[in-house]
Amino acid sequence: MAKPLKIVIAGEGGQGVQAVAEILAEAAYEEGRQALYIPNFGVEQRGGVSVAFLQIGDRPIGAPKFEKGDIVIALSRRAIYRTRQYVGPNTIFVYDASAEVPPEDLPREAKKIVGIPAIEITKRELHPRVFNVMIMGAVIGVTGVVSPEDAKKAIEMRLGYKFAKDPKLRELNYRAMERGMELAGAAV
Amino acid sequence: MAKPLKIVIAGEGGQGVQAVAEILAEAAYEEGRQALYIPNFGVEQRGGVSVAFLQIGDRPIGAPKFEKGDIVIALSRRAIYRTRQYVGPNTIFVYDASAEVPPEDLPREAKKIVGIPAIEITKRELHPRVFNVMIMGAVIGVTGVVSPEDAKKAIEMRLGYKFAKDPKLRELNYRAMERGMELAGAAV
Amino acid sequence: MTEAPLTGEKRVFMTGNEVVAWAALAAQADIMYGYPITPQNEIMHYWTRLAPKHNRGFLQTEDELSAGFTTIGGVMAGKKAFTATAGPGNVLMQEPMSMAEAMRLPVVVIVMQRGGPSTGTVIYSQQEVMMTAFGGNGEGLRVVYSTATHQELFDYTVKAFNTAWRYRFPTFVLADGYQGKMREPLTIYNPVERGMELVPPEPYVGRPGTPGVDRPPGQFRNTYNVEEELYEVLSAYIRDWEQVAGEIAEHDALGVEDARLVVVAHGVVARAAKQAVEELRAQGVPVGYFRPITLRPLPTAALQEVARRAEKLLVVESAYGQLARLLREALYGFTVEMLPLFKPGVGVTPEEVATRVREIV
Amino acid sequence: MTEAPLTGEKRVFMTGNEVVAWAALAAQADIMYGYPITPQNEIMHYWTRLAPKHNRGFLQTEDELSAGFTTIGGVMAGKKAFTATAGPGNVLMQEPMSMAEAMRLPVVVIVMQRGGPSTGTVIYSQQEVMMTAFGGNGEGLRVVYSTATHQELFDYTVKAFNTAWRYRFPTFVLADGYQGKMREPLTIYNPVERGMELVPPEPYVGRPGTPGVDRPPGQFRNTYNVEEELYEVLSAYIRDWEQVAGEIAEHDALGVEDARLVVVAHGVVARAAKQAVEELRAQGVPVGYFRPITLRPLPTAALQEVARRAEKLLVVESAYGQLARLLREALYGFTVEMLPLFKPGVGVTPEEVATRVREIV
Amino acid sequence: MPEEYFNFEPRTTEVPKGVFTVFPGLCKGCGLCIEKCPKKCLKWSETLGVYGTPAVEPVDGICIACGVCEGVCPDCAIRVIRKRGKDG
Amino acid sequence: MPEEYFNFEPRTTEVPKGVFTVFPGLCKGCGLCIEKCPKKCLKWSETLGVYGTPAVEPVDGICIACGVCEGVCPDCAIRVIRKRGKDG
Amino acid sequence: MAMPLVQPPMPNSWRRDTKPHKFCPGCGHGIALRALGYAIDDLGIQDRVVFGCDIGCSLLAWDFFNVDTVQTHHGRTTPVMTGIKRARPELICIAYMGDGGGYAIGAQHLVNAAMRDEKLTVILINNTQYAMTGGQMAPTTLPGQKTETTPYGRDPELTGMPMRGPEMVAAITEEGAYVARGTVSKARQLRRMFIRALQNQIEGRGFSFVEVLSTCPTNWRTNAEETWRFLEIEMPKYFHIGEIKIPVTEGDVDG
Amino acid sequence: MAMPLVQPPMPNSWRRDTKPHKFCPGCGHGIALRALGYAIDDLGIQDRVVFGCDIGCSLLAWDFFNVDTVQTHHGRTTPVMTGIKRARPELICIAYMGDGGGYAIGAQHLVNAAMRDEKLTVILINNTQYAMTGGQMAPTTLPGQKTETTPYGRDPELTGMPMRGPEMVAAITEEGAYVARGTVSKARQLRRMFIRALQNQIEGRGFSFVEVLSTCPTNWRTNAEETWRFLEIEMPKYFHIGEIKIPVTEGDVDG
Ligand SMILES: Cc1ncc(C[n+]2csc(CCOP(=O)(O)OP(=O)(O)O)c2C)c(N)n1
Ligand SMILES: Cc1ncc(C[n+]2csc(CCOP(=O)(O)OP(=O)(O)O)c2C)c(N)n1
Ligand code: SF4
Ligand code: SF4
Ligand code: SF4
Ligand code: SF4
Ligand code: SF4
Ligand code: SF4
Ligand SMILES: [Mg+2]
Ligand SMILES: [Mg+2]
Repeated sequence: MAKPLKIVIAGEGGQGVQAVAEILAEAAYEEGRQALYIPNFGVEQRGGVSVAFLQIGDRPIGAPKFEKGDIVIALSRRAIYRTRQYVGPNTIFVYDASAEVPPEDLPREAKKIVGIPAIEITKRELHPRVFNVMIMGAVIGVTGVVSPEDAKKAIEMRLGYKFAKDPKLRELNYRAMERGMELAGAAV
Repeated sequence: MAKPLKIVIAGEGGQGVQAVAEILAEAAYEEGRQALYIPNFGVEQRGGVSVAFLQIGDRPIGAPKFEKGDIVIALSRRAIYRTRQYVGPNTIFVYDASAEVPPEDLPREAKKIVGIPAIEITKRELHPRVFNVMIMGAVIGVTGVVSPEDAKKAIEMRLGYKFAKDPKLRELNYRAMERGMELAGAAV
Repeated sequence: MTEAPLTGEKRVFMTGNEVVAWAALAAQADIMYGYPITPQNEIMHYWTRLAPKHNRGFLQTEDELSAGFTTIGGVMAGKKAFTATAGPGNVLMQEPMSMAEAMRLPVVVIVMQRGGPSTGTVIYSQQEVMMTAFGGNGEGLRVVYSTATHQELFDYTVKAFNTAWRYRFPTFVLADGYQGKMREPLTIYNPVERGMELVPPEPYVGRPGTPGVDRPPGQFRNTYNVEEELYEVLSAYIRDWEQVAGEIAEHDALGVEDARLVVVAHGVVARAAKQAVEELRAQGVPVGYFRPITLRPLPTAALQEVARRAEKLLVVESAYGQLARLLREALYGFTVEMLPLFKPGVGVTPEEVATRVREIV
Repeated sequence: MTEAPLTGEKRVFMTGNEVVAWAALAAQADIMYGYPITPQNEIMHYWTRLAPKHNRGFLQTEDELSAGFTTIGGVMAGKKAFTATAGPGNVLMQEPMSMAEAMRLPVVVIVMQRGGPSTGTVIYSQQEVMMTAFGGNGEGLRVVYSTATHQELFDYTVKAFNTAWRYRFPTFVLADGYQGKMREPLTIYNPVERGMELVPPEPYVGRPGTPGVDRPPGQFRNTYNVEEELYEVLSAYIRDWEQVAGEIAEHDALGVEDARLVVVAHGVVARAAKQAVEELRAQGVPVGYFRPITLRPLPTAALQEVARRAEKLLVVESAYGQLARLLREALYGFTVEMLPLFKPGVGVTPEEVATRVREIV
Repeated sequence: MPEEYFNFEPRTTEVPKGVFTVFPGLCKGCGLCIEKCPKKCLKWSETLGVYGTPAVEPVDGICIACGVCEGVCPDCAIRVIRKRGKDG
Repeated sequence: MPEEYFNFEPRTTEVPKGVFTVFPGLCKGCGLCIEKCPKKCLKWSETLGVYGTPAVEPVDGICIACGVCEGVCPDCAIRVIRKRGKDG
Repeated sequence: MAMPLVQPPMPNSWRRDTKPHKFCPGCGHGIALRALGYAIDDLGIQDRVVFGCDIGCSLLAWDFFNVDTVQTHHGRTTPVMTGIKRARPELICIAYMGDGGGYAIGAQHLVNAAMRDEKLTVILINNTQYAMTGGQMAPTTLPGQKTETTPYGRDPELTGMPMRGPEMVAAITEEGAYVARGTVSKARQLRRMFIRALQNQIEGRGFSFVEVLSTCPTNWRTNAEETWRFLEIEMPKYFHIGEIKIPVTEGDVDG
Repeated sequence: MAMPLVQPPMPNSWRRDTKPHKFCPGCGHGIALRALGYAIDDLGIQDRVVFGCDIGCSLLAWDFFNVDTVQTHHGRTTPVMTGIKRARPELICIAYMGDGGGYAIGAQHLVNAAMRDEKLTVILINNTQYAMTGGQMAPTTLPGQKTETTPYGRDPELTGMPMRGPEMVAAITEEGAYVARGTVSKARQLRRMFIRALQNQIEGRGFSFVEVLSTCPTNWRTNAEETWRFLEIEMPKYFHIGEIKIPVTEGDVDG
């Protein structure tokens, strides 16, 4: 019986990593799969790096937290330092290329380390608002953990009311997701 | 090795039974013997029957409270009801004759039951103030637990400062003690 | 506006704190009294949103002492009242709980354990076991359910109200910050529609009629004048408690019949234990799994059965031997070796359990 | 006016509460913080009379939470500070004690147990054992001395300050209402004159020099951001505690070498047990007596020695198996039969113990 | 315990302006009434109160049945009825 | 963690009446200063602050070095020095 | 035996089978509870009242009235009664406590119940010390007053001045509140204050609070004369008697 | 790397190695603690101050200053500081807490410390809710204000009107007390209030208490403009800014 896929997504407060994890979890849930998602939380309301722990599988999931992730995504300089501990020999480590981190500070023992210019691209091609959706695309691209269709459904569920007001927004989100998938595909 | 002598003295708040127990304990202590004294206490500051548990012996005393006393003294109507539980087959039960209690309410299984007109006598011959000293005399009379001399010393320690002011008081107290001893002697 | 209460079955994906709010609603809880503390805050957040729609009550108190004592008030008034707390709040909650114990008051308390001692962490632990089972200056006349999944969080929160009102002992649902904050799927339902009987509450005070005229007054105390008075009352309570302990106790087990080593864990840690055991058994390792669902009373008979068969027990918990302490008491006289895997205040993963098991067998 | 402190030896006949006040004075305690509760009130009454004469401090606080936290303040300021409480007050005291545990603060607490749960009785019990040993949301990193005589009440109150300041764990002297209110003879003395070293206190805050200039600031917390941080700190504390447990543990025993049945009791009940055992042995009954003086840590080695030899243990206590719970944990794996004589909230007499022993052997 | 603790035995005294009743089973001998009596006409009696201390009784002929004593008694041990039946 | 968290890198801008310095390592991008600036001459800059959000910088030539922004910053991320050296 | 014609002047809401009550000789609790009993009789609410008594000598009143009664914990009567009132607003909840229970250990409850404007009636017996525990200092102990924990007299330099509770409650409550200080030496006035306080609750106007200056001969160690003196001369010098806050909308009530 | 010439304008008593501090962007705690830092600098008492921070966002200040610091429990900073002050009167003790810690769970401590006239300086941050736990109602929450436990806005009918703390403290303290309400939008005035409050302690005149109106953009969910608006327009409507009680004997002090 296959173990669940373990995902860690970490970033700065504003980057919306929790939303990514939640949408993915809901997408999986909609697919009738098992999903367990828990955010990190502590005494600081802001300022700490925001980390999302997500597991998706086909049978009830054991413990809510885990030692090493199958895929770990760090979206800021501080996030890279914060998430190194979750990277093991079987981990694919994805980070945002814009973060200036001396190479020796990147996790060593990862299975694969990919820097993607996500921030860069959203700024240039899309809109900072959809940064996290692009990241979600990247996760799907790397893992195929949920189908793009279900992911879109999940996005729809969440932002449908906004899309209703401004359909262009839907477009933007979908583009962001697809762009993220490409990026990841290319990288891995 | 002899067990300690177990004494219960109970009466109304005003009757000064705790003082009696304390003086006896101190007298025994002065004789270099072992003594353990504990008053009853509870949530009511007044109104409950006042009970003193006293043990005097020659070796360290086991538990501060006990099931049956060797001598149990009840100085009021309510005190009789309250102390019945401490009276066993080996108990000498002394109560004040003035308390109107139906005979069947007196403890049954006592070794000996003695009613003494203590209140009566103090009123008539002495002074209500020395009622408790007379009772102390009675205890000594029945048990010989401490020598009259040491008892007097203990009284002196306690009331010396008063005697200083008014020597007649010393007389009165000593008379009360002796009268109590007689009474008891006669009764037992 | 009163919304239709929960009807039918509904598959949902929500946080444990949200689950508790729905469960309390499903159990027909009348009113919640509470004071904020992480990681249980969202129980109040969801309840304050649900309550007005289903005209249930809520009061935010000035501290946990007040939360506990107002809950007692609600119960004595004849309502299904509950509160929720954690960590330092649970420490304070012991004062009202000692009164509930002394007066047989069916209060329900949800506990989301966090790291201790003191403020510790706001996150997670299993360090409130001793306190929840035996806290206060009494003899632990309580019921404590330790849940492991969101489904159980729902089921046992509903059940807790029944247990409390049926037996009149304070009843705790002991979960933790992970359970409170994580999201996973479960089915919420209306227990009555499932044919479950909900034990109705009864007022202690404020019953119909004039006291002393139509009925004796309802007068309740927790103070006694002499030792013997208290002893009598307490002895009767203890008899009651021991009489029902057997029927209250619950457990979960897997492969304990043929296992040489049995992993014992409770709450969320039991998930890791169970998963590890399942995987190891699939690989032919002769290991079993046992989980007390009730920590108070413990499922003693079942435990002793396990102790009789197994050679070794591995006790796994996110505390320094609090579960182990209970087990050693329950299994006194048995010689099965008890091995520790204690991680006070941190989570335990299936991998850790598996590794430890491999080291042992 | 400052009176000469206690000098030489003095044979006295006083109540236990008075003994504690004199012992604190002898231990060079600097300040007491307290809130009234029967049966410990007289400790404060005597202290408030002694303190001004020996310029020691006293503060009556608004409740036991405040009594505990002000005591913590006194300790952090570098003073030998103590408090005293009982029953419901001890329940509240667990909040400050959990902070003391988390920050290794050498507070000293005198407990005069009374009947529980709740207000119970103001008189007597041994029902605060679990709470005093493990109360709060922690792992019981404390020291608990259970005294039996006024002499011990003096000796161990003095010792408690040394233990607290040497090892930096909150330290309790666990007595009861009988001990607090009864009078018996004892010898009070100046420990220094007896050649006893009194461990000096040290300030946590307010040391000489400007922080950040002459020295780093003294900054102390009890809150951690992530599970692992707390785990690390706690693990170190637990190591420390276990390292010194052996040297702190104390016990008293009689005839355990040749006894088939050993009576185990603590505190004032041990007096009855010991007396009964002495009398029975005089009559040739092969019975022994064992008494843990430290309830936390327990004298495990000595206990196990007893368990190895004896056939049966009779556990006697004025609680419903709180001592027994500790013993079963410490003796897990042994098969010596453990028999109960539990009288929650009431005293136990030598006669009762003797009778029970006769029934057994 | 015996039932006079519920049915309180009255001890009634006719006074010029009314009827003075004390219930020894309730009187605890605190003396508050004696202090408050405007006519200083209450004294300790031979009858004992519930705690075995003297109960109170009015000195003959002085009591004006003003009811002050009744009003201050913490134990409701005094009842004063004025002749004209006006209740204190 | 890296030490610029202690030695704070200043980014200094000459303004007509003085010198405006922002410390991106301290700026959390709350915007309180922008709101309070009497000349509305603060804007988000390219440089990122400690949380990866834009730090602030003065629009050329408008700042009067009044120091209001310095006064309201909860993180002491702005320092304004007036030419005459008067400290805000 | 047959019921005698003359009966003791007890309120109907008192339980006769628990009398004589357990308070000491000369205790003001008895006078206060008598005034309260009459207030309950006057308002005819015996069937709807829930009486909560604190731990303190108040606990002795757990079986005092023929009304439903809860004995709570020291300082916790306010929250217990709050819990009842919030669950069953039709009940009339009376929280009865001492000055230690109300102003010391229970101050957070008193302050917050007042601030939340709980529809409760809180009655607080001010006897200037902790009586049930044998006479220690309370927040209300007068300057210079000797207690077991101020054996040389309360020193305001060290422990401040006595707490004026009703003044504090008045300062933190809104218009709907009723706040008064009565004394057991003015039983009729006290009865009227209780009636107004209860009416305020019944009419749902707001929080109501009555502090009662009371006697404790046992711990004051006073004889009857000294007892009256301390109550009537010493205490009112610092604790002013009267209604401190009357709900704006309130019509007058006859005791 | 070399220390740059221009340095951030931090008080000397701040610890630079723990900056940026842990408070959120735009948090008023930062402004208040800056004013406090300057007050400590001005009085030159860094070597004698003991700073106690409550559990609440205040706890984030446990390593904020270069002064000895104790992080206590939620609501318990007042007693811990009281204990220190009673043991070592020469130390200058500052109890720093939130409105929940001070007015709710710690109200008995605040009231009794004020009543006993403890020679302490209590600083209470009023951000109209429980911030650290994610924004629940506090005693200070304004009528109609939405919080996590008043999702439809605080209803005074159900939970009363907001607590006016300084007014309460003023009502129960004697002449020697200093009581004020400042705001982080008037940092200079706030600094002066802190100086006076501390001087009052130093000169042993009595209890000193300063409530500080502060911001919580995170839980208010406000942008910079709305944040200033709520702080400067909404809050002062109900919470009046200024010195509420000045020790009679006090001479004026220059900030
Ligand atoms: C938590 C707790 N602390 C302390 C006590 C002990 N205690 C019982 S009554 C009391 C004080 C009573 O004083 P007060 O409230 O003024 O009532 P009074 O007896 O004076 O009428 C105290 C401290 C207790 N029962 N519970
Ligand atoms: C005994 C206890 N109860 C509850 C909590 C949870 N808790 C931590 S901070 C807090 C409230 C903080 O609010 P406030 O005091 O106003 O400070 P703020 O965060 O708003 O600055 C609460 C309820 C706790 N730590 N301890
Ligand atoms: S007031 Fe009442 S109790 Fe006191 S003496 Fe007079 S009658 Fe007796
Ligand atoms: S009725 Fe008046 S006059 Fe008569 S005894 Fe009573 S108080 Fe005195
Ligand atoms: S106020 Fe300070 S932290 Fe906020 S944006 Fe301006 S400079 Fe940055
Ligand atoms: S100094 Fe004054 S003008 Fe210049 S940016 Fe700051 S606030 Fe604006
Ligand atoms: S101790 Fe004082 S308050 Fe308590 S009952 Fe006796 S007289 Fe009344
Ligand atoms: S939550 Fe609010 S009070 Fe707490 S640090 Fe953030 S902004 Fe400040
Ligand atoms: Mg009192
Ligand atoms: Mg706040």
